[in-house]
Amino acid sequence: MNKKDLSLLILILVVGAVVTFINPRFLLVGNLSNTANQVGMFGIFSIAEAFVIIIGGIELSVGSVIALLGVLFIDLIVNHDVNWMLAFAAIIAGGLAIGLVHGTLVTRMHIQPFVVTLCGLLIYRGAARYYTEDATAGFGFGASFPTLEWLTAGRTNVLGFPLPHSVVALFIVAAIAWVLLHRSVFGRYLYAVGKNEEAARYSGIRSDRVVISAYIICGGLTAFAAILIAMYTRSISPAVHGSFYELYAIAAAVLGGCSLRGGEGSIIGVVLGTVLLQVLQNLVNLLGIPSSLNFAVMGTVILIGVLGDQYLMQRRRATTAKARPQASVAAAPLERANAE
Amino acid sequence: MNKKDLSLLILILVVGAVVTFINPRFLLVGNLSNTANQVGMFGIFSIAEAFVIIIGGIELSVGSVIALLGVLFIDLIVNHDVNWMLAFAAIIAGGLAIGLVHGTLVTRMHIQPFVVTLCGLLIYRGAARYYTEDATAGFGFGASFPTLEWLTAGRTNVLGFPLPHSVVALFIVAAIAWVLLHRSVFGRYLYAVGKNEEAARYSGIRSDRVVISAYIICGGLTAFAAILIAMYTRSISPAVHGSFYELYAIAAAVLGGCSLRGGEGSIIGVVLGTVLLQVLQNLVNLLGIPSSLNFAVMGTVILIGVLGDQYLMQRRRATTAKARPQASVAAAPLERANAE
Amino acid sequence: NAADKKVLAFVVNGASDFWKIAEAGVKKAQGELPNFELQFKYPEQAAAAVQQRVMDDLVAAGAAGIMVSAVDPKNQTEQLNKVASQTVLFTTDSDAPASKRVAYIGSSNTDLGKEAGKLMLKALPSGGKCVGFVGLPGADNARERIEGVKETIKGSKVELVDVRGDEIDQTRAKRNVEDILAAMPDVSCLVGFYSYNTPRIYEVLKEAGKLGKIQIIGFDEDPITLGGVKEGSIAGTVVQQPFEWGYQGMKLMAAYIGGDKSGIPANGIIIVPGKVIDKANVDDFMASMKAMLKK
Amino acid sequence: MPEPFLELVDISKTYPGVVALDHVDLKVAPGEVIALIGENGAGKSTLMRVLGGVVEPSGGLIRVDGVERGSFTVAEAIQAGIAFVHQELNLFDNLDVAGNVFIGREPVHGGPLRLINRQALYAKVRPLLERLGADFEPDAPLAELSLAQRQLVEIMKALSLDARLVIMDEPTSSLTLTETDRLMRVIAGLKADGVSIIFITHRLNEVMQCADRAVVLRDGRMVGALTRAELSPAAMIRLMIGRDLKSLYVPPAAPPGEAVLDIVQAVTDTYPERAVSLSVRRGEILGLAGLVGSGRTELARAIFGVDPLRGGAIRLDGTPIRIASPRAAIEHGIYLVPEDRKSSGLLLDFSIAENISLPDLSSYLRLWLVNTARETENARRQRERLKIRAPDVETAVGSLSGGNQQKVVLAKWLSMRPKVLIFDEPTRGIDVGAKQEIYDMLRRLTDAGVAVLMISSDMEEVIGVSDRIAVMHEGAISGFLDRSQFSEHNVLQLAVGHTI
Ligand SMILES: Nc1ncnc2c1ncn2[C@@H]1O[C@H](COP(=O)(O)OP(=O)(O)OP(=O)(O)O)[C@@H](O)[C@H]1O
Ligand SMILES: Nc1ncnc2c1ncn2[C@@H]1O[C@H](COP(=O)(O)OP(=O)(O)OP(=O)(O)O)[C@@H](O)[C@H]1O
Ligand SMILES: [Mg+2]
Ligand SMILES: [Mg+2]
Repeated sequence: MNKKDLSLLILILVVGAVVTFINPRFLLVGNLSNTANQVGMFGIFSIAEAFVIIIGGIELSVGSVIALLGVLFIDLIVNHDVNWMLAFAAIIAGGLAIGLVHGTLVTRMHIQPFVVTLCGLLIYRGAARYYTEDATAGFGFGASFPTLEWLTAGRTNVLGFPLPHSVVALFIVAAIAWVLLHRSVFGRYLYAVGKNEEAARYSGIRSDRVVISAYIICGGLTAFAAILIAMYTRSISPAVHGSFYELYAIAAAVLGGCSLRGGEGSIIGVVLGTVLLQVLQNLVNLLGIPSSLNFAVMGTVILIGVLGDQYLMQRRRATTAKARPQASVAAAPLERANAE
Repeated sequence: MNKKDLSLLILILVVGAVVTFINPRFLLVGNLSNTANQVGMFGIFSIAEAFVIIIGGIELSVGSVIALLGVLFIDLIVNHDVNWMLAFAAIIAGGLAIGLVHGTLVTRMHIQPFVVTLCGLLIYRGAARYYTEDATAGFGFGASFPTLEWLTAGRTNVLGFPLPHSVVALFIVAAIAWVLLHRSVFGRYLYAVGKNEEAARYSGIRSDRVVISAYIICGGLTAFAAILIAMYTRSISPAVHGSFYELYAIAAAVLGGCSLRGGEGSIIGVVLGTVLLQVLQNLVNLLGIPSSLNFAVMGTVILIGVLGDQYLMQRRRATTAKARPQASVAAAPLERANAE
Repeated sequence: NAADKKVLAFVVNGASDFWKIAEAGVKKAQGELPNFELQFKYPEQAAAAVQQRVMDDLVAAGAAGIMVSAVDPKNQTEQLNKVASQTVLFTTDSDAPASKRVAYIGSSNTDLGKEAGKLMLKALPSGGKCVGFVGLPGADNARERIEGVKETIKGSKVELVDVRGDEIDQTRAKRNVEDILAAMPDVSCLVGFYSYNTPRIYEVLKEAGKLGKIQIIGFDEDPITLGGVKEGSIAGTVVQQPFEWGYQGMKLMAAYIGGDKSGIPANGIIIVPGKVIDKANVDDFMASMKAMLKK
Repeated sequence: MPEPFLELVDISKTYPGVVALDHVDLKVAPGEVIALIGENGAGKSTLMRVLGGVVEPSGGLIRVDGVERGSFTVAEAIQAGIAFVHQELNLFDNLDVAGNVFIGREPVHGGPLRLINRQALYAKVRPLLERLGADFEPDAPLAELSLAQRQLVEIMKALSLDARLVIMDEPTSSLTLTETDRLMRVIAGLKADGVSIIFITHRLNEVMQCADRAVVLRDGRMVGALTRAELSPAAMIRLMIGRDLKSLYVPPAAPPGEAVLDIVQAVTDTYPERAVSLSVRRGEILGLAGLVGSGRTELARAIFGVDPLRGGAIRLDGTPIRIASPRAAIEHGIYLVPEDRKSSGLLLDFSIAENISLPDLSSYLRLWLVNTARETENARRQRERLKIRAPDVETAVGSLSGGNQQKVVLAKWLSMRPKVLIFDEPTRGIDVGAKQEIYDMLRRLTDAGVAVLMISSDMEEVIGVSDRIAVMHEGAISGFLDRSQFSEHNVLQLAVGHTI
């Protein structure tokens, strides 16, 4: 866990402590479990986004993909009586295919990632709405897929804590992503391509493949998240379902240390970023803050957190420079660069 | 006008021709005037966004600023009986102040522009909603500010064409911005800082000031657009007014040749990008396409346009390479870099 | 001590002025219910998931009763049941009849649509083409209103040829009206299905100088809509009575929690009928609105 | 001499408006050390890029072990045993030293996930560090290394491949004598192992030291090859620039005047416990020598206002001044030619003209707007003066050869009125002909009263050009040398912290 992750963790703990102090119900098992459930769902697609951000791209269609694939998933199992395992596989395949298309357009056709995924945002949303004729897709009353429901939206009691399965899913995804990013050759290539694509090519890395893979991973994970979210809401209004989620994902990734210039970011950071965003949502409701202020509170806390982090870093740098004369202060311009 | 702008113009003309062919009413003076009016409003804040994108930043709070300042403007003149010229000045000052804050946080506190303006997006939206207690702010029935209305939302007959004043405003803004960006020292600095901040600093450019100025310009222009839009809708539901407009602005800028890596973009391009987006909106209604497909049509046309442009560029390159053996094929990596 | 009071919450489906009136009703109820703390909650987005989250958090915070206008009642049934199992649940605005809610208080959107249909027939005695405008055409309330309209005008010469959606973006809403005027020169009546649609129609027609030439039928009680009705340029508007939902709903809920279940009918449905406002009764209505919203 | 295993046959390469390579042939035998020399823009880097698979040739073929092929990809070149040290560094700021050295070839544990074997990775890097005498750790973040240290990392990258041919494109351009010596030994070792080396440099003494053969390019054509026996600086220069060169170094016309720039007890970030004092006099070139990492660049950055000064004072013409930003320095007439032109010296996407005018745009104004005609005109003048090889002044600087890019950086400052010029490695990557022009220019500037502070790691240059030499060691001045004391020995003694 690096310093950046640590200060994010501290921020989360501080916010949590403040909330608990004002309303101790924050720590109720039920509340924590609900929040954890949200973290599970949002964390998975935030990790998906992080993969693309690390290679220096961006994925804006997350929310629309969640809507489109969610609608299709429900439609498959409810209206077409497809076996849910088959449907599950089909949806994941759909996500991977979307990623493949995005990656190919970016690398082979040389279109800016922002443009490609913005078009994706528009097209998938439109497709979802057209497909359902703007009607809400849902399970209806009594429709029941006990295994699927238990697997995706259920909770298992672990030492008295009802652990949502979405958290288990996030844990598995994060663990694999962590190994992949921080320990495998492929991860190394992701960072290399993100930082300096030309140099990566000079080093014999097939950067196009790396970029495409990142989009494919992103697509697959987003599809997985889409299923979890569909099973949580059990109803999808195609016009609004998942909208703005790309901003959540990007915010979580950026809070967690990803730079939009590519080449930076850690999985732990992204998960912590998601936790912070969800705790903030929870806080607004628990403290009875007018919901109109929900967004404002979120924005303010993030800003204060980032400012505090920056302030502490500058102080730390100043003191170490005094204490250890050999230490480098020249890192300042570099960190500036990182900060951008 | 560079090649990129030209191909955008051609795309617009093609789309226009197709629409006219299907529904000749597209060319009705009234319809063109309505579309022009939209271009006027959206063009101004797209240019605002372009300034920030050119210095390598991003401004995500455009939509929220439009909501907050719009609400305040209406509130000032309707509920507080402030003279509209005063209110106008106050709102523009507010926009400039917001820009100043963003610029300062980015340069002095070294916070990523994405984070700063995302917090802005959340905070201003929250502020607008809290201030109005989520109620719609509007002129009410019969409230009338004839001069203000004529100036902002009126149209003047020019050779039989009812020219909306928002277009006149856009024209003036674009002309000044064009001179500023493409002909003045300040513009040169903007591009230099966007391309390579360090090298710019080594050349004696006070890059912090340049960055802050870009945000301030962006804030001021956005405030201006906020007033025009408020006078157009005459009513603002703070929870949704202007939401997603930042994406419109970024899309217009990117379509117009801005790169999110900074240092690139032309004003003509941005205006043409706005025109394209608005013609697409118009098309959906004129051709009676289900409104659920609105977004999908927009996305598809943009994608086809960009793809076609890319294809033509590659063909052109290939043919010139054959004709003139001197020509470069290895320029490809360079253009690749530009495309990103 | 506020913390000791029982919390009753009114959770709406999204921010709009319409709910301001309900909020006024809730406030009035608060004045009469000193032992309760009444909260009025707007989810930050009109999405089922977001609303669900608000309710989950309210339950976690220990709310004694929740009255909700579910975003998607059909599919939210199970989650509503989850809430109902932990607290007293009322529904309003749009019912979830299959859920374990205690009672529904509100109006029927189909009925409101039928009223609007009648207004259309009256305004266009010799028939004509109509176009509707709405925020989210897929949302239940929109669908039911449109259905109601269609049911009423079926067989007549009045036709609803298209309904344009705008994602609750006012700029788009106004733009849609402009575009329809350009695309269909022969349109003879415009219907605003959401509260803000009617004022946008009014403004565009006013700017185009077509007030009076093209009929306007509206829903809800936006001040501009009422002004237009009063002026005679809007044929009429169909309003609900959210004030009553808020006021009566909260009082009923408090009584129910206090053990008095007499106010709840057997089927649990309490319909507060809508009203048609036209030139004849608009003044009275505006006066009573003013009185309601006075703080 | 053994049979060549690699042949470049009739290679051509054209860019828009430029013929970079014009039917070039080259054969490489095992264990052969070839020096590739030529003026800036002669096509040396391009030829090597073709060989390294980075650039596709427009014509010709490459023969490896008798197999003919049109071109390589980078991966194929690596496969064929070709390692490449690029002229412009291609490293990853976000990885550590070991990660950079083995990028693309990480040792892995088995298994489908291909996890990196970190132990093996670091173990493999350590001997390389020792071989080059590098003083940093394998896990040092690259972002913290100085330019010279990065250059060593780039070299290690090539050495780590079991290559049959190592291409080094100006590997020594930012190295000092010590590292260069060590590199020469490494080259000798490689040669003994039968590895071939192609070596691009503008320092002719290095060619004398280690080359078996020198191949000379001019205007994209091969104009000759010199065998070991024929090698002499004069012969090389004649082939390179097509004429003889009189002495590189010109003596000053007049004795130096009073001090212009005084640095009094200046403290920089890297060595907060050391202070530097020196003064540069009117009409003098003060050479600043020292080992890699001795803090010369830091000092220059502090004087120029890039980094804050942690203590001490700067006086200009006797008056103390505060320099908080490069802007302030420029306003005082103090200019810096930075050592890393790619990141701090130039805007690669801007044209030559736009780069030259950037620090001084206010003097190109016509009605508040930039007078592009004047801008172009001045750029043309500078192009003539410095012999910048480019199709025209609208060309993007990024497409120029390394040396020509350096000339653009110089042109930027020379078109303004300097009082004090600080050069950090002024001739890094510049060919002999151009070097002479730059030295001439320096002399003309000092004769006109400019004070020059020249940081240089090129011993010959320091001794040949300076009027006085200051030597730095670990963040402090370890001594000054007058012309009479100039010698390699003395400079080195001071550089390692001894006294003389
Ligand atoms: N990508 C490119 N686009 C256009 N022209 C190029 C490009 N790369 C190189 N050139 C041109 O090709 C010619 C040869 O350049 P090259 O880099 O091979 O020179 P060089 O001999 O290595 O010079 P130096 O000693 O300065 O490094 C130059 O005129 C240069 O401007
Ligand atoms: N960005 C940086 N971050 C951390 N340390 C740095 C950075 N740049 C330089 N250093 C360290 O500062 C010390 C002084 O470096 P400086 O560049 O001033 O030396 P120099 O004498 O100019 O040598 P060189 O030939 O390497 O340029 C070196 O030990 C170097 O490792
Ligand atoms: Mg070269
Ligand atoms: Mg140096």
